[in-house]
Amino acid sequence: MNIGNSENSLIRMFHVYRRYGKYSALFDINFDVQKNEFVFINGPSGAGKTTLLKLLYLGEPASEGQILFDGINLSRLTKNKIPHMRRNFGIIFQEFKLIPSKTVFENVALVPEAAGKSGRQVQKKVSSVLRAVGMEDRQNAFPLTLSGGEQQRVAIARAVAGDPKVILADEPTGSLDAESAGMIMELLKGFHIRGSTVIIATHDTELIRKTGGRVVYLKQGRMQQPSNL
Amino acid sequence: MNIGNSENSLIRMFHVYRRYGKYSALFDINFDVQKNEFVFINGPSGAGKTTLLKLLYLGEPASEGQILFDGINLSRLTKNKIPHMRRNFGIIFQEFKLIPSKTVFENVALVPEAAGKSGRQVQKKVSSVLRAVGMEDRQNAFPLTLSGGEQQRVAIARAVAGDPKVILADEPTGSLDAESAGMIMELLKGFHIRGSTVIIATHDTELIRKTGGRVVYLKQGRMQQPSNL
Amino acid sequence: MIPLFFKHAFRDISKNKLLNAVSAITIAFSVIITGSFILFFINTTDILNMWKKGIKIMVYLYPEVPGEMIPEIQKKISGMYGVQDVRFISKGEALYILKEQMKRQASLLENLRENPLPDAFEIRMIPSSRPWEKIESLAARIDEIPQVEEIEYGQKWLTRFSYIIKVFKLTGYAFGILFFIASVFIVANTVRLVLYTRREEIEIMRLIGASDGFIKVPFYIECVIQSAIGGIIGITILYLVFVSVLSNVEQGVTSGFINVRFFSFGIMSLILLCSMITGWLGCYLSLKHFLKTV
Amino acid sequence: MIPLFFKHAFRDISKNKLLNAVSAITIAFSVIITGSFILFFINTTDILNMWKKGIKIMVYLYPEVPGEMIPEIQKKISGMYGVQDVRFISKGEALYILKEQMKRQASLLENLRENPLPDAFEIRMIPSSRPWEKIESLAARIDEIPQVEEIEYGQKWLTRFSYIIKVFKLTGYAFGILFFIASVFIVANTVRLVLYTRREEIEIMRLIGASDGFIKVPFYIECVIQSAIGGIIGITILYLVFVSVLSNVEQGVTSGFINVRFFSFGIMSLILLCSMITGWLGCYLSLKHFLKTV
Ligand SMILES: Nc1ncnc2c1ncn2[C@@H]1O[C@H](COP(=O)(O)OP(=O)(O)OP(=O)(O)O)[C@@H](O)[C@H]1O
Ligand SMILES: Nc1ncnc2c1ncn2[C@@H]1O[C@H](COP(=O)(O)OP(=O)(O)OP(=O)(O)O)[C@@H](O)[C@H]1O
Ligand SMILES: [Mg+2]
Ligand SMILES: [Mg+2]
Repeated sequence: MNIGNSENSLIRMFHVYRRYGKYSALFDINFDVQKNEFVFINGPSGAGKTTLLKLLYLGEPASEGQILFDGINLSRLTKNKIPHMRRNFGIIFQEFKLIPSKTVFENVALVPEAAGKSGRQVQKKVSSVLRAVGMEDRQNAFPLTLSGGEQQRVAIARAVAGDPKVILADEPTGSLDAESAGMIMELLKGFHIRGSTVIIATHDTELIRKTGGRVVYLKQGRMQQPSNL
Repeated sequence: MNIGNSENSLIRMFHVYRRYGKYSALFDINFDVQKNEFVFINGPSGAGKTTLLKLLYLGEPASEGQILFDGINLSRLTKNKIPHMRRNFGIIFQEFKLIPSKTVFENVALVPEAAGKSGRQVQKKVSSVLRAVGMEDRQNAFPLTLSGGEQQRVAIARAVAGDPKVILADEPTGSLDAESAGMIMELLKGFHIRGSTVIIATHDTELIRKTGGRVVYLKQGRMQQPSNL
Repeated sequence: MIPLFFKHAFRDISKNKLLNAVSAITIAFSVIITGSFILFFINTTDILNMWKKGIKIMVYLYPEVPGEMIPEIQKKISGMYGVQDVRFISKGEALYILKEQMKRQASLLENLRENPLPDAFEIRMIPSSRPWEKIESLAARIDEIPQVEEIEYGQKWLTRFSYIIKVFKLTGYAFGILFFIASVFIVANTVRLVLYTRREEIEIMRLIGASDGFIKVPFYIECVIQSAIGGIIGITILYLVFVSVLSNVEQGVTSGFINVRFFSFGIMSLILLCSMITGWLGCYLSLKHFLKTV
Repeated sequence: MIPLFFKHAFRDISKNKLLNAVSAITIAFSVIITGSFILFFINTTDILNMWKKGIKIMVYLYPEVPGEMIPEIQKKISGMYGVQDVRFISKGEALYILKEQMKRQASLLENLRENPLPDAFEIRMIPSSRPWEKIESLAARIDEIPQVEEIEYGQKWLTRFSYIIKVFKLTGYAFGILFFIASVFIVANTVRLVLYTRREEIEIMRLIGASDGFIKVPFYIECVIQSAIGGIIGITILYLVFVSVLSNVEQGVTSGFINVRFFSFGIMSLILLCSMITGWLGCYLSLKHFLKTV
């Protein structure tokens, strides 16, 4: 691992804080992710894992500090550049965030559509990612009629439907049984092999142990010494 | 274990089906729960665990078959008796189902309030259950400002705030790290010891192994032979 | 339970400010629209009433009716239903009035041998809501008095007035009903949307064992409070607009010709009550439908 | 992109039927209310125009004006701006008319030595929107003709009419503005509520990299389609109510006295356009505010 080498850095965080009122959800975070890394953010409930991901995908601004993505300072981004920047990320939200009034297919299709892909390309892409998560036969179902694990798989399909540079996965296997979880981790590893950078926030040390990769540990908003489990 | 002894049965399911269109989420379920049992419903994603719990708390009707609770046939219940029946259950929903516009305290307080408890009783009860899940210092926060694990703990607090006869927990530790999960399982065991019946739906065989208890296994809507892990 | 419901209602109002503001504003607009129409209607009816007061019935007696009978006939007419006052106009007075009226042509009357005019009564009617029908029936009854030769009243203007008033009334009723229905529907729709935004909350409350009453009562309280606030806002805005329009009208047009009025306190209370009922009704309609579908 | 936006808009309409119905109904009500007021205004203005036509100016000449000058004077008056036609009434005709008018008192005129009435012209004016000012100025110009002794026109009625019409116009403008503002606000509020119910969806779309344009355009399309549907529903209901009210009025009141009219095709298109603009405006106001806050 070569954290010091900033040549290859895709994401760099310098002294980043995120405060909610008096409470600091993140405290002086210095964090680098290289291109094509596979990183776990580990930590207990309320440690700040989700908050860290939010800062990356511009879901919230940092209260202090600098975040660079591919050399671009995220806090300097003008409002109309934000959608474009977000298309670099494929996000698996902890609470899935599927649109209840749209079918599985439509939910996933939104990503390539928003990126301006043609109808045929959208159709092809959506089918392929739904197949990859084992949800192609539920493509006309509405999210609320899906089980928790099925929703999570759709959320994963949507995250990868835009061929993102970076996949941000927040507890991507929390609602899945061991078998499905293994399948999903294989899928994410496949993206990693094909060149994507993958950042996974999870409290599940078991999962980290089984999968392998760089681990950073968060506790009460502070980042501990990096370690390999 | 004494499944045949119907004297002590709190919940009995006879040949229960739940169909969504052509698809059977539950298929010929025969299932008994004794008073003060501690039961796990195990099974992979989409097995029908959540659906089984829904039938119990009257979230949905069975398509076929009979469900008895304490000798009462749930399908014969008149509409105005349903709220009263539901107060027998403390439900931890898989997706938490907290009301976003109400604070943590208000969310939990709804349960004793709906049961007609006095203001002082409500106050006391809510404080004590929030303390038990370690969320008392966040009682004025709104659910959307909580981390996934924190939301889950609030959901657990709400489930036990009504001193229910039965606790139905759907993946109650899915968003929790090992330590918090252990704490929550201790809490649920405590309720079990004090006389509550506890039914936990989970895909996490690790959790079941650590906790112990009767296990029924669901797969594709069918209930397998009961086994002890 | 009751204080708890109020607590919930007030909490919800303070937490859903946008939603509540929307409902209140909608009701305020309904009140403004309905109210301004009522205002317009009241005041134009006033103008027409003014005109109606100007309408007189002339009753001409036969020339041979002796002077001693006059008081008796006058008394008879005075006693009739709908008559406000009866003034006797002697033939001398009538000639004088005629000369006055004819102005330019008065020279025609200079050299008359005798006064050919009859004695007459001028009758003014009690202002009422349905004066046209009444005039006709009164005229018919007066005509039955044997000493009366002829009756005259402004038939031509009467037709016009009566037409105008009928159109006004019909339009008034139509508008009134329309506005009321529209208000209830718009408010009901708004409440339904508000409920829709809170359907998850309602569903959750049901799942944790809350009875429909427990869910509903705070909504009703909220709706009624909202609509009362909306009603007060509406009346206030209406009053401000009224005052500013009035000051313009008064400058431009013959001031003091009629008294343009705002609502009496009673009508204001009634409007407030109506808006609260509208809110309640909107809530009722929406909840009824809603609790079935959620 | 464009077909995609329409696809999204139509999908959303079919999936959010309740919300869309609410918006459409609100706009329909706005159209009904505004429309019925315009209708009322158009038709009462018609009645007043009818009355205006009935107003004549009488021009009396000096007795010593010779008969040969009459055509010349008539021509002069005919050429004046605002005059529709000028009818000469000789002193003989005038006496005849007077006798007719006086009916009961005609006996007064039986034994006259000579006709004391002057020759006169009866002038009818071109119906116009501001006849009252015009009458006065026309009268002033006629008065400058040396042969004219006096001019008479219904000053008393004129004042009343002019007052009524001013009140009508002012109220008309006030109502018009009020209704338009109210419609825009109510529609904007409804749209805002609809957006509010879909705020999660909007937030999610933003998080997955959709630009504001991608999110907005289908909303605009939806709003405009909705409001067009609402407008059509409104006009249709208005027409049905109009026809049924009219049939009642016509039965009860002197039918054929005036021609009660519905909107012309042009005005209907205008109303439809306005309702679409209202929808668009409501969408614009709400989205502008909304995309900032979400
Ligand atoms: N909008 C907010 N306002 C206030 N506090 C917040 C807000 N968002 C997050 N927090 C707090 O910041 C802390 C970190 O939250 P975060 O969601 O990042 O935790 P997490 O590591 O993802 O936990 P989990 O594993 O339970 O999801 C939590 O204590 C949370 O309550
Ligand atoms: N309303 C519905 N309409 C159609 N299908 C449904 C509906 N609800 C559930 N299902 C289907 O029934 C099956 C069982 O769902 P259920 O939620 O019970 O699974 P589960 O065992 O809880 O899975 P998980 O562990 O992923 O939560 C799933 O395939 C789901 O898609
Ligand atoms: Mg989290
Ligand atoms: Mg489930």
